[in-house]
Amino acid sequence: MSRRSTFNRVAPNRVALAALAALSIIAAPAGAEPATRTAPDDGDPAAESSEQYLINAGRVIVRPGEVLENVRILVRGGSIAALGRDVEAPEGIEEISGAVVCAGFIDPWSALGVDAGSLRDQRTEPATRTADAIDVHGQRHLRREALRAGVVAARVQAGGLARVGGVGAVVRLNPDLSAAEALVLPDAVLAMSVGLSRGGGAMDVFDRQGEVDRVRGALDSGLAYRQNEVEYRYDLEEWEKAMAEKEADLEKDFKKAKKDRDKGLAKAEEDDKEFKEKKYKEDKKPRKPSFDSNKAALARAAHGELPLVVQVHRAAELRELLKATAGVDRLRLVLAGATEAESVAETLVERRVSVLVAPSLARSDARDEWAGADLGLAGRLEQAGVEVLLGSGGETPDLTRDLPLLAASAVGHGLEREAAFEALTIGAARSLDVADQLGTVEVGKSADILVLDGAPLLGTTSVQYVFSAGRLVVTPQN
Amino acid sequence: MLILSLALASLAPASKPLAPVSEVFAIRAEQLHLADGTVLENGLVLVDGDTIAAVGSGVSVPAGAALVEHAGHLTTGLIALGEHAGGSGELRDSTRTVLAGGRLAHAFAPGHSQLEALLAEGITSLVLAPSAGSLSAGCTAVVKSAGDTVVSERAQLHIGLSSASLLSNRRPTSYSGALRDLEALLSSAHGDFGAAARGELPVLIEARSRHEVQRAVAFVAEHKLRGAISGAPLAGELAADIAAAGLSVISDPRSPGASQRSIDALLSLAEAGVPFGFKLASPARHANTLRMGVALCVRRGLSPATALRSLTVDAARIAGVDERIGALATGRDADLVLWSGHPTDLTSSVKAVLIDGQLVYGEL
Amino acid sequence: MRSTIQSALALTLLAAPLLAGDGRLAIRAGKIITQAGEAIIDGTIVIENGRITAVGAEVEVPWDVEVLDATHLTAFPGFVEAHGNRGMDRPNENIDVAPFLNIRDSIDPVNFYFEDSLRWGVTTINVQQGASCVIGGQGMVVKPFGMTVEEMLVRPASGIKLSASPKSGKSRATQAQALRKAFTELEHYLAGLVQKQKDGDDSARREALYQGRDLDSEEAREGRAQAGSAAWTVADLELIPRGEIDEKQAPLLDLVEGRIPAWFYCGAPMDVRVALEVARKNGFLAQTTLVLASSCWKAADEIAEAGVPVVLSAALMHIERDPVTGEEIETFVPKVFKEKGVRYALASSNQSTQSLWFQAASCVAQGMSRAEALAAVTTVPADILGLGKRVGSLEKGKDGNVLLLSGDPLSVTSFVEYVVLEGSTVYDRSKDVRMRHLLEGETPEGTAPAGSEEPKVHEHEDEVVTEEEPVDAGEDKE
Amino acid sequence: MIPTLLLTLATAANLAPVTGTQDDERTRWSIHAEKIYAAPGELIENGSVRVDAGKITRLGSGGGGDISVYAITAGLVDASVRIHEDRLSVEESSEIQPALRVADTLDPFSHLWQRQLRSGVTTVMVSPLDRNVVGGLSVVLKTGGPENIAARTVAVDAALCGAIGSSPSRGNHAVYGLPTDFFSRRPTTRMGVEWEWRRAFYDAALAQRHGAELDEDARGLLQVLAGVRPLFIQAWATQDIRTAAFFVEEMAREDFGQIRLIVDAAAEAWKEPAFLVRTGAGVVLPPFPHNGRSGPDRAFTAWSSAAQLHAAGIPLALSSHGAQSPADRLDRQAGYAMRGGLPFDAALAAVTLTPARMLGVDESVGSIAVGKDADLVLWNGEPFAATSRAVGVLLEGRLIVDPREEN
Repeated sequence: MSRRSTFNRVAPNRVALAALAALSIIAAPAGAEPATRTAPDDGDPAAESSEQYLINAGRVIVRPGEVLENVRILVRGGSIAALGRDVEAPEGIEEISGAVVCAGFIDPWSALGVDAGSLRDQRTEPATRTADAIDVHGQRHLRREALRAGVVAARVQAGGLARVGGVGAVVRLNPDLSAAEALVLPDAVLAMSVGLSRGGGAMDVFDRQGEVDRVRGALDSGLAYRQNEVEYRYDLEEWEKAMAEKEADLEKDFKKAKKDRDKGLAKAEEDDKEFKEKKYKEDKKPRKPSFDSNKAALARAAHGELPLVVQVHRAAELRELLKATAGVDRLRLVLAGATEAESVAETLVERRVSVLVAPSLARSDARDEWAGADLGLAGRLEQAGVEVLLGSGGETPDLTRDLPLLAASAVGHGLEREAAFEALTIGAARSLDVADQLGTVEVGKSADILVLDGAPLLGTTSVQYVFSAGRLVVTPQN
Repeated sequence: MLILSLALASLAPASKPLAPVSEVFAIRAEQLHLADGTVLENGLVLVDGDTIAAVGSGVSVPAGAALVEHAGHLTTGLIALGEHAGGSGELRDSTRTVLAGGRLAHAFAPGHSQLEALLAEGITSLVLAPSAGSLSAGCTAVVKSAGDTVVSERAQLHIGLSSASLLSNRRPTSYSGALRDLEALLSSAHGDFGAAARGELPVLIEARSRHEVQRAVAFVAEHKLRGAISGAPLAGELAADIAAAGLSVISDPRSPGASQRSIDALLSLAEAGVPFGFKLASPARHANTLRMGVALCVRRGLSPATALRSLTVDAARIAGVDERIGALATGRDADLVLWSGHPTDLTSSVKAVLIDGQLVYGEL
Repeated sequence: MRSTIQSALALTLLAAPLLAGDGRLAIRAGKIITQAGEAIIDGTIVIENGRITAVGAEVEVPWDVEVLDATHLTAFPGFVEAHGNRGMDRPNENIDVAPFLNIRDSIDPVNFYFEDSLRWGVTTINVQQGASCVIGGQGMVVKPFGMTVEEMLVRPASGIKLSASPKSGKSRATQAQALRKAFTELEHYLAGLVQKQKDGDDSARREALYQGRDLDSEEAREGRAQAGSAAWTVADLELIPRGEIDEKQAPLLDLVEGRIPAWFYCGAPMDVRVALEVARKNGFLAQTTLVLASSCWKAADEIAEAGVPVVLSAALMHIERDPVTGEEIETFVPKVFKEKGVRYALASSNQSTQSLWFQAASCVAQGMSRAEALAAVTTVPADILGLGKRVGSLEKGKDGNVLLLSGDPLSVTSFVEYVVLEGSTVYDRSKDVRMRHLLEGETPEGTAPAGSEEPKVHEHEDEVVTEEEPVDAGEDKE
Repeated sequence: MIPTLLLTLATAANLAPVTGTQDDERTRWSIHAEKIYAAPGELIENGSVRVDAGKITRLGSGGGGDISVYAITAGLVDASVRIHEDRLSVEESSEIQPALRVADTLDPFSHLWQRQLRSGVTTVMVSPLDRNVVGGLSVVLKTGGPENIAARTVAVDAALCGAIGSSPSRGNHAVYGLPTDFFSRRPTTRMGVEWEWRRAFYDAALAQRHGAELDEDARGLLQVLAGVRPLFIQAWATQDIRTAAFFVEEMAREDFGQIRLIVDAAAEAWKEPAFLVRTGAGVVLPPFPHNGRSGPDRAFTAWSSAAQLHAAGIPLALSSHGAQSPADRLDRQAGYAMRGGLPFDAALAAVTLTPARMLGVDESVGSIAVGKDADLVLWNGEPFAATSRAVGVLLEGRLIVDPREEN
């Protein structure tokens, strides 16, 4: 599944787009004629399922800013098979109707469904895979509650507080799926953290600075590793070409060499001296660089194949980190936490670095670096033009269920409702490279969608139905 | 957005509290929430000094009084039934297990820095309750989040029947010992305990797990006390017994990630008609758990009207000060909060807060 | 240390006079439960040089064979412990990957565990390393009698111990990473060897051409390193003679080629997925037996699908608190595996009165048939160990291991009166000092005072088999 | 295809066995068994028991049954159970607490009650932990029914409980200079514990003899001297059992009164049964340890101690004494006692009738007889055998564990 297209997002003109989108939701204009699009037959649905449904939706929010009016959606084989006004319903299909249909929410910073030990492990390496620590048997009731609240998928991370957390995975929260079916993307991001007080109280400023240098050092070792591989392959080709030519010449002169040698042998025998062979020299074969899974993972991040999510909070480290990673041009950086990110907002906008905010209720037991983080942080960053993502913080598994409420209170403290909805759907999907399956309501995509009785994230709206990989997992009754 | 009919904007910026708006003024809001849960379209509140003069849609604005138009919701101030802000740690005397005659009001520090965060969340009054760790730490007090008004110095008598109230090296060390000592205090019939025994002073009984709630309800029934159970997350599963004993419940805040069972317990309290309110776990930095807790319950099916009542009318009644605060009604203190949307909807924000008729947060 | 001397003294005291017979013995028993067909009333078992030569009602006894009159007792084949890691003082090695270690260097013949196993009728024990490892050493099958490990030996190489449950200091993510890394490093090591070999041959050929020598045909390399179809093969591995492979990696290569069995410990249901995947990907799934903690019944479907046998934990009843309501859910683990058609063997608890007889009796109490329960402690473990032709039942040609019990083997009131191992009577209850002390309380004069020297039951930190007390659901503490 | 699918669904629905739901409230049952061990020594072959409104209404041979199992016994009775809120159930502010009730400290919602009930134990006595010299008044209650301690109580203040040995003095320290907390007090040794016992009872008896004003604690002790309720003393080692016996004899000698003594957790009672016979005391044995040693004083329990005490004619009860693992359930203890030589009828008595008599509740529980509480245990084999278990449990006529749901 090659999905490593490094896209470049045109920096959206914040105010204009938000206004247009807001209008289209509230004012509900006649809306463009929704063209009926059906999925190509050979599309391989994410998870094969025999169930099929027809949804009659008053309004479909395809993506933030694009709304279609009274449309029918055919869900079959785990994905959205057809979407349009005149989708005909196969005989005997179960029909559902609802006021608003939108993409399921995604928690890009979750701890739900991961073995607790791996979550707290501080000795993880770049090559450690969170996909190995998915616990399909545990926390089933928490995952059902999360589905009922509208959160259908999450990015989970082993070593959440470790300096290097390893490769995080995106999983579906449907507890009835097997581990293989639940994994949307086993290697979604590479996670690191800088300047956290990991259980031992706050670090002093020099250690924190040391951690920024360590991030840059890691990325450099990844680049060097990939560079060595390329150079080795180049040198090997050169060497093999040279050896082939050399061998051809040796083959050619073999008869002559054999004659000379026989002469030499006879002469040595004559003078009763020991015959000395001719000294053969050839240039050494280039050494194959030894395989190192950690450096390979770092190389993928340094080359932008894996987004790099770094949890960092203080202004000093933010500045230093942005300066340190300036040189790595294909790096796709995402900053998590970023409590004091307002101070570096311009650099973030200019380098299109998105910020993953965990709206926190400022717990009294919060660690030193979280002090000062309040519900208004997301709103202030968004006003400054930074692309904001919303996560539940990845420390306890039960927070993922309440991500929509946390997003709502972020909206109550200054974040545009439109931006919050984007952050929970296509924004998260794009930053985790799963935009080809999740994040919008489009034909061909996996059917992870919600049916609501009002606009998303409003206090009066409740979730009626939830589809996960085409399976109906939540109905108003259960 | 806000039509300013008078030059109110020239008033001092919101951050400086206690700026008087003007002696008599009126606020008209698109949605005005009354005590009984009904919503008045385009209702008007007339404020005279520090009390509410009149509430209604047909109220006439006297000449010369300022009129503020507000396109949004208007409610009375929210009430937190347990709060340590302003007391800064002196709220429990650890030398004695029973502090007869203790008054939490004396620990109140008006203008304490931590109170500001309460205003941002629309909380205008709070109950100073002791932290756990003693059998009885005296009487709680009801104070305002701004200014130095003490609504009541002797609101409820604190009694500790939870595992946190019993220390292992101080008498009593067990539930049976605690019940014996409390019975002795009640039968002594003087001071606060006498007033509680005669039913004059409501009690606040700390209980955490369900068997502690059961024990507290039996104790209250046996001695015919009145008051509230404080802190038990699953008290709702004993809603019938609590209702039978005429008690109400002061519930822990429900922060994000709270178990669904503890949220459903609140819903069963509402079904059984037991009045309940919320307290804040710790100082101001937790002020936003009040609305989050209520939003969690609304998502599980609690009606927004009941939810709002638990933050206003019911809370005032539990604290025994419902004739002073907790409702938009003539004669009550002029504690008003202007919202952009329905207060239990997290997406709505606080536009302005008035306490005793003074603008203390935001601008009109 | 004193306790082991004391029990060793008791052991030799009681066994010495009886070793006279040279493995030739005839036993007349009131009832013989053969575990291979119907029970025989008033039958005879003839054992010559350690093997059963005849079992039956009317059997002709050779004139010169000593006869043991047990007409008042019941004969039963010895119990078989498919997997245990007791009988040594330190069952775990702290190196992560140590397949080159062997259990014979740490088995302590006079350990209390062997004396106690004999007393409760366990005659064949597979001793493996503890589970706190990534890839542990190689185990061996022993009988619980003998002064030296050689005397106790039944089969030397009974397989390598692996663990999917995290070793101390690791989490499930880093444990799975270490497991995979061991096998990828093996593959890279072998590929490196082959490449070095090939490069050497190429440059030797070029040198010969240069020097005009005819390269004499290489003598055929003996000892193909790679045999059979493994899940992955390294091309041209046959160029490397087996001897040249580093002795640290050789056992892993045996494992990958399916030459030695694998014992994979799973401490939680999620470990089963990692264990089966590592075994499948590295070609030794067919030789794998899973050693399960009691909560692993939740992964019974995955295990049934993989078709591997399992050894259950001694805690047969898994007690769990429902995370929402808090009430207890009891699951009888053997019944789940029986219904799923998985071959399972039972394990004895380190409470000595709950040896294998007690585990089988508990299965019958839970409604399983006597045949099924008895098979799970005799014939099934024998098959799992590959000793189906030697132990597990009383049949012609098998080892002469016979228990003589005072009543039904599953009854709480019956005692093991004699134990015959390969034709020699090694245990007689009337001479067992410890049993009389436990039963009547007084101790015959001349022996250690009662109870002053109780041998400490070994608690291994990974497989302490007390009841796994479920974590309190904490429904009241929010 | 659709209609046939619906048809099969419909037929399957009404064939499904009557699941437990509407049976929870049902209180009229008739149960048939091949063997009904109605009471120790009283076996009815191929008979049936009928229960109605919580009481046993008919017992006899023949008769059909809604349920039929292999054997039925009365609900098991455990005289020494530890389902506590740990230290919050013990008032440690003073060593002598005769007036406090352990019933005020229990948690009816604990999952441990269900675990006892599932293993066949229907009636238990919860006594205070052994952290005080005189711990207070114990309570006898059923292990099921409404989640309320008062509603489940069979006998209030069933016995006064205390302990002799090293455990009450553990935690106290001698008084050097200023006492730091109330743990700087007597007793700090076994002798001190014994002295506290004698001082408390002497003060109470002499105060009554001289007509002085008696407080609540003194009245509690005097009721024990008057034999109103038995005295449960927890004593593991021989020396402590001997001390308890001497103490009871001394009280009689000073004619303060005749104490009805029951030694709880009497692990080493088998060593000197003579003292117990002399004082007519009863014995509650702790669970059989697997390697002989158990309890705070490393007391040694021989496997044949039950048989030896039975032979000496001492009233004997077995108990799980708070052991948590299923392998140490009360019915398993009866099996281990039979392994030590105790006959079946004596084992049945030791887990039903004798403990019921010791707790003074034998007129309603402890055996199957018309008029008694409908507490029954249904077995899938010989009771207490290693190969059988309690497949069904009735508590006051309600079917708590349903044998029909087993397979």
